[in-house]
Amino acid sequence: MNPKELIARRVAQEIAPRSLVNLGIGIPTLVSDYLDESLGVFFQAENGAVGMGHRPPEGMTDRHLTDAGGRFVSFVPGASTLDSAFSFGLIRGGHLDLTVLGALQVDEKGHLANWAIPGHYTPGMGGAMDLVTGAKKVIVAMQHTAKGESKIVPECTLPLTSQRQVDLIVTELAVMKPEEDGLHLLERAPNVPVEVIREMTAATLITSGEVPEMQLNACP
Amino acid sequence: MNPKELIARRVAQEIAPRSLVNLGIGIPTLVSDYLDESLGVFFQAENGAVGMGHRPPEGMTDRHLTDAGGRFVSFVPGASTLDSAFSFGLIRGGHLDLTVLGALQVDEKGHLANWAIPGHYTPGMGGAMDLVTGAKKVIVAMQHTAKGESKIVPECTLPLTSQRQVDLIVTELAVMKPEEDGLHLLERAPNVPVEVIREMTAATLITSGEVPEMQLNACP
Amino acid sequence: MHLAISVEEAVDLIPDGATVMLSGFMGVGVPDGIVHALAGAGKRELTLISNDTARDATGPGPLFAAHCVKKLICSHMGLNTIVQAQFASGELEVELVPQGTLVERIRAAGVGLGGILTPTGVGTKVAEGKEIVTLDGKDFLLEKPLKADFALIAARSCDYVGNLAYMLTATNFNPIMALAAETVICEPEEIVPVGMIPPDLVKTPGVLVDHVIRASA
Amino acid sequence: MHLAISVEEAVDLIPDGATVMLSGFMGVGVPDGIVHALAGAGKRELTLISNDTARDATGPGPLFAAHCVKKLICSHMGLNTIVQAQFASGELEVELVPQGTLVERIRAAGVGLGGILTPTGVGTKVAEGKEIVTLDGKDFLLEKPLKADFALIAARSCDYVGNLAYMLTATNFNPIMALAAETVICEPEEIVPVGMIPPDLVKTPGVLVDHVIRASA
Repeated sequence: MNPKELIARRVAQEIAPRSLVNLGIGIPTLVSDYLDESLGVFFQAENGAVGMGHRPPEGMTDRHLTDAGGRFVSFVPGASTLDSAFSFGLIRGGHLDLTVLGALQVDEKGHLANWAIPGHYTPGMGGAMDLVTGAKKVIVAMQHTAKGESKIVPECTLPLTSQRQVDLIVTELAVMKPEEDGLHLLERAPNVPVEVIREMTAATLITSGEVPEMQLNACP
Repeated sequence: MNPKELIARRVAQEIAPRSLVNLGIGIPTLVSDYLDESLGVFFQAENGAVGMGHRPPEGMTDRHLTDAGGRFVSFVPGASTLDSAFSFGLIRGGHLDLTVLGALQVDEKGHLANWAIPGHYTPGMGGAMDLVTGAKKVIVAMQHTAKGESKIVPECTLPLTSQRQVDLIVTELAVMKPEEDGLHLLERAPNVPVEVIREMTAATLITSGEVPEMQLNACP
Repeated sequence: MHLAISVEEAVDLIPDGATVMLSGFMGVGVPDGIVHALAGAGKRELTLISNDTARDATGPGPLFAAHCVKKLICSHMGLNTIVQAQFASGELEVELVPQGTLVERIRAAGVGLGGILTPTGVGTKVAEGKEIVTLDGKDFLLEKPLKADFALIAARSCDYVGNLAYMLTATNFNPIMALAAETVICEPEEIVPVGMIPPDLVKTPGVLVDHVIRASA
Repeated sequence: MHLAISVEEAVDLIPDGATVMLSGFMGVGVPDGIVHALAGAGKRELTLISNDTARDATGPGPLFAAHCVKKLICSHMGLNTIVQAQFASGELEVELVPQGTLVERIRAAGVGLGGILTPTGVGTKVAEGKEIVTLDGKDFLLEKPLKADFALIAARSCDYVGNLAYMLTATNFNPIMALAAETVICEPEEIVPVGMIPPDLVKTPGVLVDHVIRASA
């Protein structure tokens, strides 16, 4: 299983039936591929949709129906359109059950940085600050390292996205949860020893007892 | 001409072509009866409509189409529905060209009181505070006196509707305009001498030169 | 997906003392079935948030006639003689809120704003006890969000995931109140299959709606 | 009733140095005809308010390629290499605003609010220089209204009184920006006779729209 698929499969397990979910661009987008459709989950796109579906077949795309990345999508039955104020009303008003986002860095306190590398590249926060501040649950889904450097750090050095602590961090190596006393290592990827995870992680990881392997076989 | 018709006819002259107008309950409602339909004026109802028309014929009413008083109305071609937030967004955002309201009192400074008589009757302000604060132009249309007492007073004794000064006051006796230096008497009703108006008015009225009669004959 | 429940089941969800938003404007766009059932069940000590109190027997009227309401937050109560009498006798506590401020306070709660600044009410009784914020020389009232335990709303059409469509001036407060309560209960005129309401006509996405009242048999 | 004008006439209305809101999201729901005409006319020193900058040749892209923009207020500019280069060189001044805050600031201007309180951005760079208001122990940023001289918007359908209907995710910022500018210019895909857009489908009442672009012959 490639790293991105592993992350997406594990995140998919966190999605509750009938919840409203926003998936960020990149790895988070893949999560919907591993979700049981009978769960009745609605995907929100911050550009103004509840009930986004997959890309339609060639010849059936329409330029009025796109996701937050500007890509063609479809609507599932029961979908609805929102203007931007209503769309962010859902996000900021606590109506979004879950957002899954990528990150440049996450730290031991669960703080997230994902919108600027000062002096190098400043894409802007788009809807990320609203999503992280407003969603009921925030999951970071990202690769554990970038260019060999750990993306999980003692304290973010990049500009923060929110002062709100994220709920869960899922990488191709581990599942981690920020708590009051620090960052807990909850699960490890199949066949990855805890020592390897610690080595690849700049932040201090707290463990209590045996760290179980991710259980991925239940996914569709 | 009865007093209410006179007031409504005079107010109708103040309405600009293609403007968006909100008419309050009572005398203001009558204004639309004296307006040339070719002017293309749109009437707003604060319960959520732009483009309200007259009461439909018997048998053609619908309980989903009512004015702010809960009465059956129709829509003119080009009408639209608004929710309450959008409706008051138009009112408070400065998109309403004119509101015409009744009043319990208006004073020399142009302050209006129309929502409570403490200890006697407190209907509430409904949308009046928003209308008076937000509309581009505010006209008070009311009878000059109530139970023999002048409704135009030196200073309102009833709770104010807004600190915003109204633009014009039209009664069956006179047209008055609040200015920096006080309340100016601009026009008198046909055959009503200035002395009679002064006698019926508790507030001080400023005149400069001859006070002309209202010109009502141009109305439809 | 969303459970269609009976009006009796809906009433059972709402305890005495609850804060209840009720949609509608002068009796139009009100979930009348729930109102009558609540009044019939003899609920007590409700805090009611409603634009107006319509007339004695319309809109929220039956709730006052049955003495269900302890506190009323509204913009207008001039045409309901029972409300006027209960207000005069002190039975009913009333907070009057300008209509535009009322809808923005409800919206603020629904969309996660901590408050809004509005010029409406500055220099009037409405300003009493409120913080004034001066920006660029202009005074504004700081108005706080208003939310409820329950929003009881009406819709023209509803599907089985709770998507709602409204009709003409029966829309009014419904889509805004649907954002601002812990539990949202809708009484639609009809329930249609999923997918029958075009996405651009849905004014309240079903994710906001907790329960839908099915027509009694 | 509203004058349908040509795209050239629309461009002539907009002077150098104007503050212009441009609707759309990643190039969807953008009035592309006006954008290209503005770029072609070589406008200078514009302040542009737009959710994002799409890609080099889409959405507002042509305005940057033609060096029309002095200041940009947006939430995202990561996929437009021209914008990134102009930002890096200092040619382009940029104010980054969280998307939800951006749309609420525009709405606040449009509906007459003096400002809004939002938790988004508290404890981040976005809070720098802004007033913090603490209510019931929670911190909020006081965000101010954002308005423009011109709003350039797109719609699916428009009638001759300026009523607008939008389609699916091409709706985005269009109805909000239509509230918040001195002059609103719409580029619809079609102009239909008055009365052809059902009242419940009109998302922008024509009273908000000043000019409509007619299709070129």
